[in-house]
Amino acid sequence: MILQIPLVYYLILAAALFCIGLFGALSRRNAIAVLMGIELMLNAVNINLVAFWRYGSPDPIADQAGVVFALFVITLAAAEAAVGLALVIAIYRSRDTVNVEEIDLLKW
Amino acid sequence: MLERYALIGLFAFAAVTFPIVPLILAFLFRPKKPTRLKQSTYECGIEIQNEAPEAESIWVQFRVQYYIYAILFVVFDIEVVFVYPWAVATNQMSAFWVIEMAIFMLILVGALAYAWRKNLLEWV
Amino acid sequence: MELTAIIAQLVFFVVAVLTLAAAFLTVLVRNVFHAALALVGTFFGVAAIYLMLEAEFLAIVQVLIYIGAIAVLILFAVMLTRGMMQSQESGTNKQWAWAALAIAVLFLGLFILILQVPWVHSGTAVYTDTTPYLGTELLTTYLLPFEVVSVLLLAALIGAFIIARE
Amino acid sequence: MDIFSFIFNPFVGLYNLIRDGLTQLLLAAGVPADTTRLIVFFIMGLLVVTVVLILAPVMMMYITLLERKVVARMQDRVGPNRVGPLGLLQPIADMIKFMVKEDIVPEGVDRPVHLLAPIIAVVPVVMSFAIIQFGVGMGAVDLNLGLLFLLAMGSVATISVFMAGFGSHNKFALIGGMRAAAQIISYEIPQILAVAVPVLLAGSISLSQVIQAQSGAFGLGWFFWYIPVGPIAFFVYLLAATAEINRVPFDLPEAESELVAGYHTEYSGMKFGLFYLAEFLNTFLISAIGASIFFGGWQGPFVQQIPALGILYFFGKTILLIIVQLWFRGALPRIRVDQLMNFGWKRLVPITLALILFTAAFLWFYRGVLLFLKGYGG
Repeated sequence: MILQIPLVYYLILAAALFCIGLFGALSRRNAIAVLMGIELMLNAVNINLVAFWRYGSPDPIADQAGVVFALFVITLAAAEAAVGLALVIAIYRSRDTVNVEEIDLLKW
Repeated sequence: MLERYALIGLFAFAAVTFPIVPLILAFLFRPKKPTRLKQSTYECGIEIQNEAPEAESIWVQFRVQYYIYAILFVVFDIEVVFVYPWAVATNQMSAFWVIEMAIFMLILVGALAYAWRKNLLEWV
Repeated sequence: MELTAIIAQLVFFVVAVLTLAAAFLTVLVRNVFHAALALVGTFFGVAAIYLMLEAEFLAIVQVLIYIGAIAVLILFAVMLTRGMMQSQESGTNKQWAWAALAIAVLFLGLFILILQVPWVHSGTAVYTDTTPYLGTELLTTYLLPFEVVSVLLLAALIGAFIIARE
Repeated sequence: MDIFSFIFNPFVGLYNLIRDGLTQLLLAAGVPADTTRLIVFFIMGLLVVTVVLILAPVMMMYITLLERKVVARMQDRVGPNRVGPLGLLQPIADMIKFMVKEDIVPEGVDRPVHLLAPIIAVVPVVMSFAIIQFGVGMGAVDLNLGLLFLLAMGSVATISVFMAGFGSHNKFALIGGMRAAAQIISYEIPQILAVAVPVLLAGSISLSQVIQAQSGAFGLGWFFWYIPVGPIAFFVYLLAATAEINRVPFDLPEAESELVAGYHTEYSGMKFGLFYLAEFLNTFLISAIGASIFFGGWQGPFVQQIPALGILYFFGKTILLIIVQLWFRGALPRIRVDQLMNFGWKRLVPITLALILFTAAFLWFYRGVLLFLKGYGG
């Protein structure tokens, strides 16, 4: 019943979500908002993986490569968010700012 | 397989309207007499000092302890996500089924032991 | 197009529009706490899309991990860096206009690319619960990544703790 | 539809009767086959949803009365008996009180977040009612991943606690909100791992399969009787679940003495009523799930012959578990924050990890070796 929706719709939706996430990562001033943009991009990638598993794999029950891959992407996103936010908090405690533009110690 | 989730969608829609109805009814029935004193934030009696410059004095700083609990929670939440497919996996006859999860869990017990040794878990 | 196809397409459009609207809110709202709540809305939308793709276990993992763990982590981080939040004015940096332009061009390119490639449609039905087979596959063909995940989590825990320590 | 199966299982019989009648009616009216199937599916779904959504608040109201009566009995007093005969109309009086009390919202509050917090506190609990199996074949929805769906809905509640704490723009609410969130996430791990033990024993995550797997000796083969593993998993589940909804003895975030009222300090009137509703719906939900996965839900003697007994068994076990939770409230003192966190991370999490591995080894030994020997012994 579900295959009335062509694969293209999911890909366009994932592309749109990816671009919104990229825009969030590039244009936001607050470090936590940048991390949120990255989470959106990772979600867009997951939608593509699952869409290709559902439409592309010959036997979706036995060969669930897409789902397993998406599961590992989720795990990685969680670990990345944990360490990234720890960094943001450490920077906030030492430099009292989370504004990405003010954290430019390496620029000489 | 999808019909069940259509019903869950119906349930979600009903679950959202379920709390809104009493809120609207209450909005109609309750008395509305806001006064300056009633509207001040609740400080159990003492006069609140919201000085003009940083009206944000209300935000009190927090120790990092909360964030460490959040990290531990994320790590063990992901472990749980891998425990459930293993628990219902079909090849449950072989000994490897137990050994694989034993390795997975022992590494994470190591993580808990590390947190315990570094007394991360203390409520400082 | 019989009735079920119309309903399926309709439901897909509603879910897609809501997800993209929540994603836009996450990116454009100035107050970071509201942006985090919009992010939670986006995660719910993506979970609904997984359900439409009949990846049942992944939809529930998405709610459990993304909303239950990562959104809570982000909210804790927002709380811990709350003091400084109010003073700065606009949420975006100076060159946001150029970024928006470049990304619009990128999206246009992707859109055209997606429409041209002849995608394959295998279309076999998912007739039973896929989680036991996912578990079996996780323990047989993908055993090494399965074990490496716990090492990754251990490393992430130790790293995050040492960085965030007082 | 022979009459016997109707008498023995009235509710499911009624459901089938309405559905078949409706389909015949629509087919007679000349509606094409698959549209009738959709319309009937939609109408029956709506019917089930309304029944569950009427059942939930009524149960909640009478749990509040049960709580006040049981706790009163424990403290040698009578409990509410003024309103209506034996105090039976007391919950309705409470509800009207919530309706007509003024809702004071202090200025400086983040209005949308302040309003959304109670709604998001109630929505996941009401959705979890969809998967409870009230009797034989009487679950609104039978998901393949019922228990995981339930735990995912439980983890959404943390977001509403944050919104309540953050939206109220009040020091006490913020501290209470952060503490409640820290406590909820600390006790979610033991709860999820404790639920993994019946999933392992039953070999499936769907709630009806787990209940089906407990129909051992004469309907009494509950997972609670699997001696080394069952009782420990049940007690860990009960403690962790009680801690997760911030009820006594783990109700530190709402500790009246220290934190005024925790994250719902700035709430009054119906919004506070919704938090109150969410807490008691959660109490019922935890007892219902505890009864279903550890005490066999609607399993019991003669349940195959007379399915209607299943409803009595289910509600009996659930009410007993609710009384145990109310007994906690009557008897136990509130424990300190650091004891609370230590108990969660240092006692419950290691126990459940060991429990899961022990159950797996036990199952492998039981299934693998014995079947292997039986194959040769045969």
